[in-house]
Amino acid sequence: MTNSIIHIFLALVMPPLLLGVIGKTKALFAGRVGAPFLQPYYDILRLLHKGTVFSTTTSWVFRAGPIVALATTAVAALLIPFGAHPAPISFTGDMILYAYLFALGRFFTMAAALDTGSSFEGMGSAREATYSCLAEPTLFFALITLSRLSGSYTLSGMLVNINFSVWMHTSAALLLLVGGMFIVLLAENCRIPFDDPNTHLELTMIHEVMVLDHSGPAFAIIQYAAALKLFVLGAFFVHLALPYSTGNALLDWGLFIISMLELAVVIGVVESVMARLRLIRVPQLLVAATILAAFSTLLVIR
Amino acid sequence: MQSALQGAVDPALVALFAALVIGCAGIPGLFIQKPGPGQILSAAATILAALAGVPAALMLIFSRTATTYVLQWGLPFGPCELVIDPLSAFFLLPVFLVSAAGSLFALGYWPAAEHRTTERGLTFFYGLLASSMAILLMARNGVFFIMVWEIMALSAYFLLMTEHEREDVRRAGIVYLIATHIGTAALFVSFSLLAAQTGSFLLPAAGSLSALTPLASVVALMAFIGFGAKAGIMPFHIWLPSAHANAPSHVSALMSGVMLKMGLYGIFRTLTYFHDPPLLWGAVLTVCGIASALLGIIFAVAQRDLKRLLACSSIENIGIITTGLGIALLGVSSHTTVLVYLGLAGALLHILNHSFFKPLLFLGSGVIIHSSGTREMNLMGGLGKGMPRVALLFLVGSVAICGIPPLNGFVSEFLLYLGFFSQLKANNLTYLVLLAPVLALVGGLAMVAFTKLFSSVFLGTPRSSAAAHPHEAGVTMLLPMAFFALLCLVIGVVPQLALRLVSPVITAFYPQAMSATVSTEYGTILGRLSLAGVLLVSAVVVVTLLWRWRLGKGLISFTSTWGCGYQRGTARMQYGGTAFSELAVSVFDGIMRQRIKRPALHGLFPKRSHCSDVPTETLLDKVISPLFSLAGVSFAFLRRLQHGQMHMYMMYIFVTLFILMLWAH
Amino acid sequence: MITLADQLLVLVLLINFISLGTSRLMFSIRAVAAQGVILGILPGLIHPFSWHLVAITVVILAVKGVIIPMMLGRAVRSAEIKREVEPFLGYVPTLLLGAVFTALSFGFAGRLPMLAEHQNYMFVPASIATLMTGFLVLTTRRKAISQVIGYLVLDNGIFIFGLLLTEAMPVMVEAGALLDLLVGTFVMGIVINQISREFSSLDTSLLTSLKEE
Amino acid sequence: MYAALIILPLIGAAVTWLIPFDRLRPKVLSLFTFAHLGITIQMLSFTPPQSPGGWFCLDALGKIVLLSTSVLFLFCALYSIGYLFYRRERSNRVLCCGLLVCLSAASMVTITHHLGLMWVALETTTISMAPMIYFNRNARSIEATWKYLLICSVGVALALIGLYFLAYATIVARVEPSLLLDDLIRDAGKLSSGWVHAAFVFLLIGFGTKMGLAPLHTWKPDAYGEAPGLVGALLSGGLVNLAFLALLRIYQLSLATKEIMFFQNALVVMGLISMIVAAIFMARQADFKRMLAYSSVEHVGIMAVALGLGGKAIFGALFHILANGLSKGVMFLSSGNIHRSYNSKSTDHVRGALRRLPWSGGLFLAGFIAITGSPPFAPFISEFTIVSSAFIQGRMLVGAIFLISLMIIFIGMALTVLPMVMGEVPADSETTSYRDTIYTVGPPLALLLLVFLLGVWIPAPLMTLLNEASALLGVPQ
Repeated sequence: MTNSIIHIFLALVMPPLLLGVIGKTKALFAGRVGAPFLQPYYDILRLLHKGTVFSTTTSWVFRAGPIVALATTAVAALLIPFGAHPAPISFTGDMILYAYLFALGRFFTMAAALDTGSSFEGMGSAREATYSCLAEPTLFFALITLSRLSGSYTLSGMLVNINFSVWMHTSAALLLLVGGMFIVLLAENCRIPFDDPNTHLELTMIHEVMVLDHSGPAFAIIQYAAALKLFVLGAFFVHLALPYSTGNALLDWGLFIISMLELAVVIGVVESVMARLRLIRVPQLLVAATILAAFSTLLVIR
Repeated sequence: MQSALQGAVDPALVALFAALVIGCAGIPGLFIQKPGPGQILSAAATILAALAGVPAALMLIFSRTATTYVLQWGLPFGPCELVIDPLSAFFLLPVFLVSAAGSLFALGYWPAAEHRTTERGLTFFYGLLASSMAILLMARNGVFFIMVWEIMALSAYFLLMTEHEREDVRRAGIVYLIATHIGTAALFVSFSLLAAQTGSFLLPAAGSLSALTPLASVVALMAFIGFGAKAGIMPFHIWLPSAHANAPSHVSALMSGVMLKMGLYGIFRTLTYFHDPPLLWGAVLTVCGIASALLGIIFAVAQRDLKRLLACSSIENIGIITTGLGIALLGVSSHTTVLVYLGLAGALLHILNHSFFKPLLFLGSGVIIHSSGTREMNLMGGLGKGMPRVALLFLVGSVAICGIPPLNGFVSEFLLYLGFFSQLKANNLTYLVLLAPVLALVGGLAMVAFTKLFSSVFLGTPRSSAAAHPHEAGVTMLLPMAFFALLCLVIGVVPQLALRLVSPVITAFYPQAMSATVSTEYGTILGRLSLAGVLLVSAVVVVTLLWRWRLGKGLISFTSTWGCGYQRGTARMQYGGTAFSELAVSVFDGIMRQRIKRPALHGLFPKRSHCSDVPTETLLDKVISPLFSLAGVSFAFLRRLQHGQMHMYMMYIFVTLFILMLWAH
Repeated sequence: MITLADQLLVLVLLINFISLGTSRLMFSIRAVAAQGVILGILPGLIHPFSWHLVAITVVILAVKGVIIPMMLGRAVRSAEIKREVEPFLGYVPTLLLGAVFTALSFGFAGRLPMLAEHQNYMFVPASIATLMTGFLVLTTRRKAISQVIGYLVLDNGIFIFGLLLTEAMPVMVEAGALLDLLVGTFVMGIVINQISREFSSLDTSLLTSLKEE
Repeated sequence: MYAALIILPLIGAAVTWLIPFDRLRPKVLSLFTFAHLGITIQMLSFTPPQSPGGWFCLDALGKIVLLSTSVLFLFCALYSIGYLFYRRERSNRVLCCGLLVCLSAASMVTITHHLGLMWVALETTTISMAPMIYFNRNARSIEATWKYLLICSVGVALALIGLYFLAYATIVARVEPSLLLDDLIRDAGKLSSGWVHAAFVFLLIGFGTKMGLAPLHTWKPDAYGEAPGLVGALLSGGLVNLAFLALLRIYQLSLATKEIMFFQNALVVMGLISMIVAAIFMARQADFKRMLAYSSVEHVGIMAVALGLGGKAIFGALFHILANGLSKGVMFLSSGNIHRSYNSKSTDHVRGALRRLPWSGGLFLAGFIAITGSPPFAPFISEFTIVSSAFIQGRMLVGAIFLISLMIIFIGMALTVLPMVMGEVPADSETTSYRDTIYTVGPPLALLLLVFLLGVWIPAPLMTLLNEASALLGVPQ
């Protein structure tokens, strides 16, 4: 019970912090002081107090976009285990629901973007659609590998099960998996090298350009949803990459928080050392990720 | 309650009667001179019949018994049995629901007053098609089956020919007719060989035949070709897109929602004869299924014609269902009950689901075409403001067909996923799990296709004058759509009910797969799923409230869309459907190509020009048509034998005489 | 008597070769007429006297010897054509083929069981040979007239065979057969006259507008 | 009774010849054909005993053919009333007279058991049809007539010598020489196989030519193409069946001798060849009447194959006599109307017939569906029976070739027929005085109804008739 409460609490509170950490890391690499860690929280609060501008072109679909995006991500957050602690909701096949929840959110985000009738947002959603459907199989290969390793068909079962001994046995497969999933993590959250959240040239954006027209509370919701998505997918990734666990519940929570922050730092590092890819290259990288994951699957099920 | 009603009337008789009523519904209209009454009459009759037929079918499913009648007929093909077992009853549900909804829809969509010349035939053949499908499900005599089958195919052809003054309609019609006829020929062989095995044209009982004889595999193969051609499984799908695109929309709904399923019914029925199907059969089904799913949806993504897109997505869904049947068959061959259960449950449930959201979408497309006068998505846009209700219902359909929670499409795909995963722990059929990523890809592409469809039709601003003045559909058109949307939602949120609907069918044929533990286990899982669905909905509500509350605080202002600094944005600059899908299609270049003709621009101020794109029909253009022209050429060469030279004709006779003489002695 | 008939059959065979060899239409018409006459008298030679025999003889002489030749002759004159030019197959090859077929038919007849009294006569081979000749004419000549001639020769062949079984074939049938042949040839004559009116020639290679293009 | 069947049409022929009014003749014609049908039905219900000497005997086979012929003649006669109204420019004396003579001869074929007499009657039908093919009196029709006449005459002549061989075989076998079917069957065992073989070959060629089995079919497209629609209907629905009846007689005989295998195989081979030829020639056919001619070639092929297969397929063959005859009637009569209305036989000119002639166009379309063996029409029953029995007998190859050529034929016909009836009437299409009337549409419609009826329900008497007939052809009941 307490674990569930902590779980929900973390899911509600922690996500923007990751963005803050990433920002800070990048600033440090660039030799700047950078914004405080809590900057994302300030932004969201400020946005919540602002008024809203609606495009006359838009309909209710436009308004529904952010809401559904947040709702789906929130539910997804309840399906994913944090650290050694199983998720509040867990049942056979929940991993499929997990995958499809994001699809729902994406559907509405894209629809909302296209509702504005802006060619730029259309561009963005077209890219989002293509890339995400290329990223889909990778996630499934990962799920296959994990459930084969753990023998469990629930996210909690398969993720919590990963530990050093498993690593020792199937390091090759898991390494490939980590590679693949990291690419997917970056792609799904529209980080460099796929997308640059804070560039200023709309032509090159994917996610940010889709939400150009959202303002005020709606935009706050989008910001928060994005952070939450990063958090949720990050949690998934952390299980693979940093499968530490101590027997102690509280320590595990701490470990989890630390590893999430580590992840944020890593992402920050990647973003500061890499440049954004040309859009033509993006599908190739995603397919590469799929191939990595597929190999790992074949390694475990042969 | 059921038992009481069953005591009162035999549900099987009710279903049969309902089918006949639907078949005759169109006849009065043929003789009523005044346009209108006939149509209304037929609609009323059809709906009443459906109201009687659906509960009857439900009872028959749950009664888990088969009722047999023997039809007295004057044809020399043995007794003609009509049997309704749970399988038939299950397939009867969509027949009744869709036909009734469609005939109601027709009142607004194809009013007799506007279509005096075509309405009569349309109404008549519509009823004929529906009832022939219903009777097909009851037919247990091979010859009778083929007769009803062919009547179904022909009435579908005539429905398709409603607007035969249009060239593309005629072409679609001929392709369809040839395809279905070849399929029927395959069925000739299949049923004849069955008769050769059993000694009568009565369809064999479940599990009564062995699949290990060479004859059996021919039977199965021919049945697969014949029924697959109707269901539109690759590579027999060539007729499907143009046919479904060119028929009137409520007809497309019936064809796509129900007629395709008749092919699947046939395949299912044929498989039940054999108690020991070899693994190969299941493998073939699975591979063809998943291939259809993937290729079908890739085609769909590339389409620019609203209804073609829907038709191609039918190929995809049929593929998904076939995959389910395939893994179930693999389960039967390898005695893996859980696989049988999940495969069948997924397949059957998807059959049901597809016959809800596909008609919904086709009817919606009917409304769209009705108000915009075009099927070209690139010319539409912004219809959502004129017809918000239609937009909402269409959105429900789109989300459902993408297999996204919390709607019904997800439930069936969920079961299939579980099926794929179920062999992961076991050591045989482990590779089945590799289907999961493919299905995931299919899901992703489906989302591309349907975001493209929904947004380029309903969202943004109108791209042409045709779409400029949309008007909301009348109640007769909205009601059926709303009905289907509701069904999608219900099955999506309480999938356990749907599972209870399919389990009797599974029990009827594979009782070993239907152990109490299995059913309860997956019942609970689906229960959790519905909980998650409820949670999702409530989450949406919560966030909405929160947003509204904040929205109320700040001031709200309206302005034009932010053009990223460019202030002269026009409607034509929006991302059209083609533009939206081009990136995705380019990834699958070679399988599917959008042939885009770009104008060559010269000088600083190029003249006005235009760019066009055509999605290619790979199989039809690259294989079938060349084959036909080749045959034409060679035949033309052979036709020289009829050259009009008398003495050569005499020579023919002489030579024949000579040869026969030699043969005789 | 019957031996005489047998020798006459040799004549019939010779006439076959004439009809194969000649290019002059009038001449071959006359030849076929002669063949008809010979056939007419044959029954009288092999069968004991009877009225039905007389009737048949008369009818045959009339039909084959007089009416048909007259009709054809008129057609030829009205169409003003003398000879069959460029046949599908030249005259010498046709003659050779004719010889081959005659030989073949003798062989063929030899392989078939026969009544003792017919054993050493050549009714069967002659009839088959004549039949083949008719076919040969039909397949190698282009002109409509020649083809009718071919048809007549074919008939003669059949008729020769008929001689063997006049008792098996009741008179009525025999008469009917003859009548049909007559009417058939008669209608052909009419048609030929129509043709000569339509095309001002009897070359059937002109009659080739009906074909698959 | 037998005499009436033959005499009545002859009287009719004389009457029509004497009548001076063109308008009156068709009506008289219909009257006599109607009477003929009456007698036919009378004879079907109360079969008269075998005539003394056994020359005339109406057995089940004869009944089937007689029935189909009589019905077809009646409807064609009725149709001629409306049709000849549009051909007032030329006298119809020969046509009407010839039709009745042909009907008389046809009845003779069906009721006689004397092969010689049957031959005479067959030859008579051939000759009596010639002037009708020449009805249009132009260069093309004279050519068609010429080819029809010469080829068929040669064919029938061959049949005659075949009969002579049979007769001689009886003489050789020292049994009482005769051409009566019953005697022949009785003594069949004793006949020497050499002669019998030769006889079968010549008879097959002879009647095959008349029937139009490929490659002896060369006269068909020309004759059918140039003859008026109703003559085409009679040729393909009536005369074909007579020739087939002749083949059936030979088949009966061959059953009694030991030569059945050869005869059956020959039938199957020629039948399949006919179907393939039809398939080749029907694709992209530019003249819809010639297309119908090839379709007729196809169907005689089907019948031949069925006969050759034996067993249950025989039932199909016999039923196909009716089914094919009636459906061909529908096709030819409606095509005649279309031809009148467009004044063209070319499929390039004829478009949108459903728009211009809703009835005739619809009938043509329905006829196409029926003739290609789709339910709920009669040909489906026969064709399915034949295919299935081919497969049930394990003759996979035969069944496969059969089905494939059916497919090709269907495609070819569809590509010809559908563009004709569907779509819009071309603007430049010639307008003629022809309109659908009850006389021109009624008969084909009635035929179509018959085809439909037989497709869903075979009346018990007909069923027993068919079974008796197939019993005659050695099918164990």
